[in-house]
Amino acid sequence: MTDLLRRTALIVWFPFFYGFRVVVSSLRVAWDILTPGSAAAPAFVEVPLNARTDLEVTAIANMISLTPGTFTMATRLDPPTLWIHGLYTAHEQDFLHEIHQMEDYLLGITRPHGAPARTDTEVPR
Amino acid sequence: MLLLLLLALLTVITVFSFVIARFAGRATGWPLAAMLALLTLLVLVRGPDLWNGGPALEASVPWMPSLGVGLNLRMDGLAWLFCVLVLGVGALVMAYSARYFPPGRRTGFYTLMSAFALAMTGLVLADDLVLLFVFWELTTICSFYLIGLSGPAAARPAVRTFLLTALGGLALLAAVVLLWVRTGTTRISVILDDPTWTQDTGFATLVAALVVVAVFTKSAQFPFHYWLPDAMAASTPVSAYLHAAAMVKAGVYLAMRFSPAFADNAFWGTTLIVFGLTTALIGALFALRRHDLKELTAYSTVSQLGFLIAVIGVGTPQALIAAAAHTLAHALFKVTLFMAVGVIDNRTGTRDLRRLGGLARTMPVTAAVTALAALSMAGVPPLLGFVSKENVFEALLHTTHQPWIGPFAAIAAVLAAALTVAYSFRFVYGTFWGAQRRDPATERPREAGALLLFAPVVTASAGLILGLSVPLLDPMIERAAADATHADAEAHLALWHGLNPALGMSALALILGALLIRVSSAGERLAERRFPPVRGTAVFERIHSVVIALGVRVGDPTRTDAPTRHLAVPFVLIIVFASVMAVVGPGHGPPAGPTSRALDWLPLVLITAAVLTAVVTRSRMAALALIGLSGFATAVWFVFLGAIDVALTQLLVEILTVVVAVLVLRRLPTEFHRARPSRAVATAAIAIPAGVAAGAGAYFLTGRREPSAVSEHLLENAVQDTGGTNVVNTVLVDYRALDTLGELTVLGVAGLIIIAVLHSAGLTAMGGTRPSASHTNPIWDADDNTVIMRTVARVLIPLLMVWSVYLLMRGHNAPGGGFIAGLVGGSAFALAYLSASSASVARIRLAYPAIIAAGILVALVCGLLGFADGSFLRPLHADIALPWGGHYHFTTALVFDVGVYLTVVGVMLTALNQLGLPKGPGPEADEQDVPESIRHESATGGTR
Amino acid sequence: MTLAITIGVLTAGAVYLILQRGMVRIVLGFVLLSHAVNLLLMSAGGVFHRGEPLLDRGVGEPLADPLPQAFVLTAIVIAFSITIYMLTLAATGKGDDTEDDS
Amino acid sequence: MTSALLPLLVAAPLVSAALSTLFTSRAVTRPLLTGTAALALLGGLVLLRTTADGRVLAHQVGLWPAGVSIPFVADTFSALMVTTTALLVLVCSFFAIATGEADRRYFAPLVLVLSAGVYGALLTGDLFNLFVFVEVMLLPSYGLMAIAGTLRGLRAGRTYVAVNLLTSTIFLAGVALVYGTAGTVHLGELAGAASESPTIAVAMGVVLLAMAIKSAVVPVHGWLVRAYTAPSPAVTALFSGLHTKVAIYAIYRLYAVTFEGQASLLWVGLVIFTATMAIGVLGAVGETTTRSILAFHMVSQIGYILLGVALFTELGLMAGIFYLVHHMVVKASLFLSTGAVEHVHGTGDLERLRGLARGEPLLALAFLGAALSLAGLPPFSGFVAKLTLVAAAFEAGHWTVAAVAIAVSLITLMSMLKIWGSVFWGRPPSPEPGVGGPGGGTATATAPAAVRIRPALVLPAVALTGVTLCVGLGAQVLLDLSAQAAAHLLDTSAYVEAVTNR
Amino acid sequence: MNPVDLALLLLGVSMVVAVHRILIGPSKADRGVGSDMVFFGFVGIVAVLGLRLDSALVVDIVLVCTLVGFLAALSLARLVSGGKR
Amino acid sequence: MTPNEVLAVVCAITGAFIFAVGAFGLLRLPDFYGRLQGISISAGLGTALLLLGLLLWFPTPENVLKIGLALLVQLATVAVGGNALARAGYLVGTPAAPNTRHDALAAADPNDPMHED
Ligand code: NA
Ligand code: NA
Repeated sequence: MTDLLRRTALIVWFPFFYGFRVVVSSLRVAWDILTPGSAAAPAFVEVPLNARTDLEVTAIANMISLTPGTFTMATRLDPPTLWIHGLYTAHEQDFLHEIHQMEDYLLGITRPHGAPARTDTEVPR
Repeated sequence: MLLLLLLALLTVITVFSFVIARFAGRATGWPLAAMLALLTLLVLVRGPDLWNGGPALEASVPWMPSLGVGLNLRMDGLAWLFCVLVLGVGALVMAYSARYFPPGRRTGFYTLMSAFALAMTGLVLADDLVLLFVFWELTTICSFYLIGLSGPAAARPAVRTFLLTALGGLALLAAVVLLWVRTGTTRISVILDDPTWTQDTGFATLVAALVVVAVFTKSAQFPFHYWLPDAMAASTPVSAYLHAAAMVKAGVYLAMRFSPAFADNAFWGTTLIVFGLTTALIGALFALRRHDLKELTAYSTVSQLGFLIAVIGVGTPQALIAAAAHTLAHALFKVTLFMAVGVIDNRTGTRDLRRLGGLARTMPVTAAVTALAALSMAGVPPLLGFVSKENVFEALLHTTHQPWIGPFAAIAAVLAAALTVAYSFRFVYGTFWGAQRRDPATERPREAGALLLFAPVVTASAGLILGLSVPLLDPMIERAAADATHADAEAHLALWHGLNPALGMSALALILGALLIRVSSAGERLAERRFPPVRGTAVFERIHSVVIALGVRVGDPTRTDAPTRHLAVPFVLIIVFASVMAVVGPGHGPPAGPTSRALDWLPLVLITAAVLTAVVTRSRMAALALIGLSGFATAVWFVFLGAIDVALTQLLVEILTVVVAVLVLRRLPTEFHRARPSRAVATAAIAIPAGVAAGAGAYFLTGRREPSAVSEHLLENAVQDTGGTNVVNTVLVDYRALDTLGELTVLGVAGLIIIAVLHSAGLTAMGGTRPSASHTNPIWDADDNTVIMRTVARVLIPLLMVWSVYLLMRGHNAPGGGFIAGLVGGSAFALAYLSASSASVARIRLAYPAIIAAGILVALVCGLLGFADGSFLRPLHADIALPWGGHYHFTTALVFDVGVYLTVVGVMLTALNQLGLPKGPGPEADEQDVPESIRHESATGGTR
Repeated sequence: MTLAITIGVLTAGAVYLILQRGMVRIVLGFVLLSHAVNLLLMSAGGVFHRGEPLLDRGVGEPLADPLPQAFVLTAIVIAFSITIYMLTLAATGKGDDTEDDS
Repeated sequence: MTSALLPLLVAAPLVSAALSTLFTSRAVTRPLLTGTAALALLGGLVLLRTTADGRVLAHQVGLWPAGVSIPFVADTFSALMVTTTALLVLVCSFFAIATGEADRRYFAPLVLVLSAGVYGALLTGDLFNLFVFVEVMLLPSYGLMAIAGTLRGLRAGRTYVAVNLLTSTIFLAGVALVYGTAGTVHLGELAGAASESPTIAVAMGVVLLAMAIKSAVVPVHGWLVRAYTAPSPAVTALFSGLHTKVAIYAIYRLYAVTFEGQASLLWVGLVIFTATMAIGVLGAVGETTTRSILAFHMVSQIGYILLGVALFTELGLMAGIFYLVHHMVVKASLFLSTGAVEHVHGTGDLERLRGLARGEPLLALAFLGAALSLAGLPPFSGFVAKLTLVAAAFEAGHWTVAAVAIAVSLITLMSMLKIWGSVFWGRPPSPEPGVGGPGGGTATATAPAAVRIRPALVLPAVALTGVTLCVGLGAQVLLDLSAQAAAHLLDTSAYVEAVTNR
Repeated sequence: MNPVDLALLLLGVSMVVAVHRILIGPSKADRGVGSDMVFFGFVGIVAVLGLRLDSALVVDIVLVCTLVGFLAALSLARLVSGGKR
Repeated sequence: MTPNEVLAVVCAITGAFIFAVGAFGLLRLPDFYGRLQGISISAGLGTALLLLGLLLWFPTPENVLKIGLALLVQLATVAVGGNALARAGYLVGTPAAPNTRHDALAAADPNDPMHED
């Protein structure tokens, strides 16, 4: 019952969360575009996933792509891993955290018992 | 009746000879000779009636009655004379041939000789200009074949002869048509009495000129004389018949036939006399200088024909009498000589005077026969040739056309006659009495058999007998000349006319000839000299090759497979057309309403941007994308113009074009070919005016009238006519379903030909950009990396399918319909193809050609059902009661649309599957990269 | 007027591309040319009546002539058929070059 | 026959085409191909019989009101064309079966669709529908063009597609302008429109220009020569008989109906078509393969055929139509006889062929008959065609044109003899020494003669040459039909009335 | 001037900018980006035209556009990769 | 104009502006991978607003369905199509901007010298 409530809440909350994320990212990129100079520190970053099914991987990959500032470049299913091109990766831990946060939200919706605990937050360079 | 019978029998004989010659071999000549002799007899017995002033025989069978052209035959005295010659000589030549050839099949020879006899008889009997022309050309064709029968070496002479005589034939055709158009009839007998001849001298002269060309080419007159010796490549019987007695006489006949028309025409008379005598002279001169007996005889023929033409040119009844008599005489002695040459050749294996001599001892009969004929030719009494030649002299002396012609004619005639004497002597003496210079190989020839000698003996003796009894010929010659002049003629042929200028000329010719013989050794040496510097055949070949060179030049500009050159010309034509219209074209009314809105500039700007950039970019991909943009902008235009269905279709087509283009572009280099700046300028110089022309056409020729009647009918009646509210769709599936059926077929065929061409030619190997990331890079792996696409496609594909069915169903009433729906459905397959992780997975294992065919078949069957209501593609309607109440309006137009749908889907599948293959040709030929036909292409390449 | 200019621009670009070397540019040129002709067909129905010829939508602005629209639909599909075939031809043989190297 | 059945001439081949796509076994496709063509021939003959007395059959397809519906019309002219087309399709199909080409993938359906397109184009009375049927005819042709699979075929195929697509596009633009100016594309309603309204005349001018390019008149003739030297002989024969002829038919029909034969414009045609006769034949003389010679001849002969409409007299139109039918038959015969040689000996190069007449007398006869017919010699149909045409030109006072027509026929003969002299006559490749003797000749077997051409390959050409001979000997039949056809062009009221009434 | 025209103007300018990117590249991939942008701009224009022309029919066009736009995007990507899946 | 319609127009103009910003990014952003982000802005947020504007103008249930679907597909196109394009660009060696910090893809692939920093 709590799971159901939690998922319902997440489903309702998620668009706002994601929309906010998109708007903020858009503004950041737009600022870069519209003003001289750039704060960008681009990189291709490897992101291990907790997602397991094709649907989960696809959803997270697409959400990343739709967020201005990040783009999914490559996918591996075993183990599930994404390679992402990020514009603002100067603080890589924060960068990863934002993505994992989004993943957790998603898995919270797709899985009956919520997102699994993240064991390995360190990402190999 | 006799006339038709003659032609019918000759046709039968021709067919008969074709059949019989396969079994009888050379002996076919005997029955043919007999049959021709019988026909000669049939004609001969009609003679006395004609001589006694009986009417000409006539017969007529319609052929092209609407043109007034028929098998109109007429035998007057002139035709009778020639008819007897043609058939009689034909019979003798056939008899000769039966022994002349070595044993073996002669099917072609006998058939063609019979056909020739038919053609020649038809020619002289024709009383219809067109018919005359037909037979005239038939003799040419027969001659061509008969010469060619003599093997490869004769091929070129045959062609030369054919072309030259065909030239004359065309002149005759022009004359025929001119006369026909002018007089409104093709009846020769009527035309010759037409007042035009005297009333319109210009016209008469034009026709005369054309007839002259015909006559001169056929009768080997200068400057066309050279074909006759050239044609001696033919076998001897052919030479004897065609090139001595019959075909060359066709020209003489024609000239005689047209004499009444040109009696008062100065051009006609002068030309005939001048050129005839020139021919007589140079023919005789050349004859004197030949070593080959056959060539000598041929030139002698040329020369004698010159006499004939000249005397016809005089045009008086007396002249025509001479012509008729000399025609007969010449036929007899010339046939004899040719046959004698054949016999000599047959016995000794050579015709070269330098290798012959003293044959009189071993071949007395041949010698006697030849001597008789040669004496007749030389004009020695008491032979027929003497009488006829004297008449020719007499007539020439009385030329009336120009004052200077008489003396000229007299001198030329005497000189030519003297030369004739000389070469006649040279022929006979050199062969039969001169020093024996035979090769051992040809030593001791034996006299030919009686059967071979039969024909020449007959003709030679005829020359003697008729010479001795020449007055007997009077009525016959009289009638012939009368019919040739349409005036009374009185003939008094005799060996002795008393002392008159003609006799003097004869004597002078004989004396001069004798003198020439005395210096014959000089003649021999003369023969070695290269004279004249130009040979007729060389001139012909030169003209021939000039024409061919001109042809090569003319063909050069088009001799390229590069489309550009073939495409530029139409564009230039359009520009020219538009420019002319801009200058001389009509004015235009005012526009029927506002022609632009502010928003219109949006698609216009987009299109301009797209076009400008597409033109300048060298990147194929950029060009493709930009063309796509122009398509989208065009779709915006369609939206602006209230054409939603069109816009939808345009969009779908644009996208699918891109999809297919991508399949192709990845096989090609990344960039377009580099072009020189000059080319860009030249192209722009065509492109910009073309654009201006198109824009101007669009502006001035459209939008200036009120809505059309058909448009108003459609908008008013569509619902009640068809039950549909989307008028565009009702036009497609109801009113103009035939267009749609055609369009559907076009699309389906496109699918089929894509398969067909790839099956036979294969695809270009993959080119374009190759991936540079290596296989170990995680981005390489196709299975893992396509998971996103595949997952999304799994959702999208069903959506597309549902949407496409929805569009199909609603099409009659709202934007949609079979095509749009089919394209959406096709997109679903395209998506499946694109999102698959490998080409082999992507392959759609549906029988797509069958889907195409089924689609077309559905539409067709739907159309055929319409016959139930009276017409193909007539939609049938039914209101189906629904179980929950109400009615569903069903129309077969919907079924038609299903056919459309299937076809579209089938074609999309085809394109994806065929072009989407990783490499190589069609599925059946997967194992080989390049099909065999390509590899061996150079072997069958053909043109440059 | 605007439509006529559009047609002119499309035609000029089309002709330019068609006269270039290489099958693909020829095909692209023809795509442009077919746009031009399709617009010409629409123009032939008159550019002053622009309402969609759908009869269940009440009377708004005067309806456009449906006949040219049907013509254009047919023409688009025919052009599409030929286009994909020509593209196939461009990918057969030895590539899409249409001229010998000079 | 009832006019409602007219669309069957289109529907039946299409049904057969669909069936032969579904069932690709040769046991199905061959009978479908020949059977349909034979049926169409029968239909054409019936149509000829029905229309010979001047009747015009017309049917509004779908039974919509005239002007809204697409009309199918048949008068003598269309019936004549339908019949000849069907005959050619039948004969060429037999030839293709003999060469094995008919068993190529989709050959049968493509030919069937091609014929359906031609029938449709000949019968329709609607300009836009004409465009559609021309495309129905062209699409399969594009495929047949490239189906041989040689590189040369592909290259020529590209040119062929490009030029035809361009022409079709111009044609469509013309149709658009006609609708833009006249508000209709219905031939009956367009009757006389171009002669009355100068703007409609300009629009129709674009249509005619497109048709002129399609019929390959000078200076837009080059594509045809290139295209017709690339595909297989059967296909070339088929194309030669059908393609340009549809365009020619359209020119005749459209000029007659919409311009009502307006005399002031005819000089343009006279100039162009006379040039076409001359340039075409000169090009032919300069070529060195059988096919390229024949292809250039087509250009020349197209000039002849179109002279009829440029004269626009009773006699001229009749002669032109007679010439058209004659030419379709003869040209196909020539392409088939030389095609048989090409198929068996692998080349049409004059340099590489020699002396075939001895081994192939029947084929040689078939070729020579057709060649003489082409050059306008009696007793073949070409003679009557040339005679009447030249007479028409003289009658109309165009002496230069007539003179050129006559002169061109000599050069025609010259180039036909060029083929004859080097392919059928001439010394065999391995010449034997000195053949002497009276009436001698070579009797020994030569290398090319050693390869015999099967009767099945020879008979199609023989049949068509037989037709040209029969048409020449019994010319009155075709003359009457041509005259009837010409009469309806000279006075289009019967046609217009039929096509306008339901 | 209709305020919606401002939106159309912005979108039009965006497309011209994208065309510029297509033209200058420099890589195929850049041209691909430009092409995608052009297409999305077109979808946007159609949507805005719905407001401007007050025609609900454009909704159908928009839907079809987006559905097949997916295809276009994938196709162009395939072209960039030279056919590699 | 109804409030709905005013809102629709506002949405349209805002969307178009955002779209233009993203498009401008195509000019300003330094490399191919950066420019892809411009697409995200334009075609994601920008187009979403434009479609919302359209929906507000014609707010019928049918249109909610259609435009909702269209938006969904549009976003999928941006994401999936973008991903495909990004990958394709990388596969053929499209260079990254010089300030790119590192390339985890190349690092995962010891043999690939192409995408080293
Ligand atoms: Na992004
Ligand atoms: Na040869």
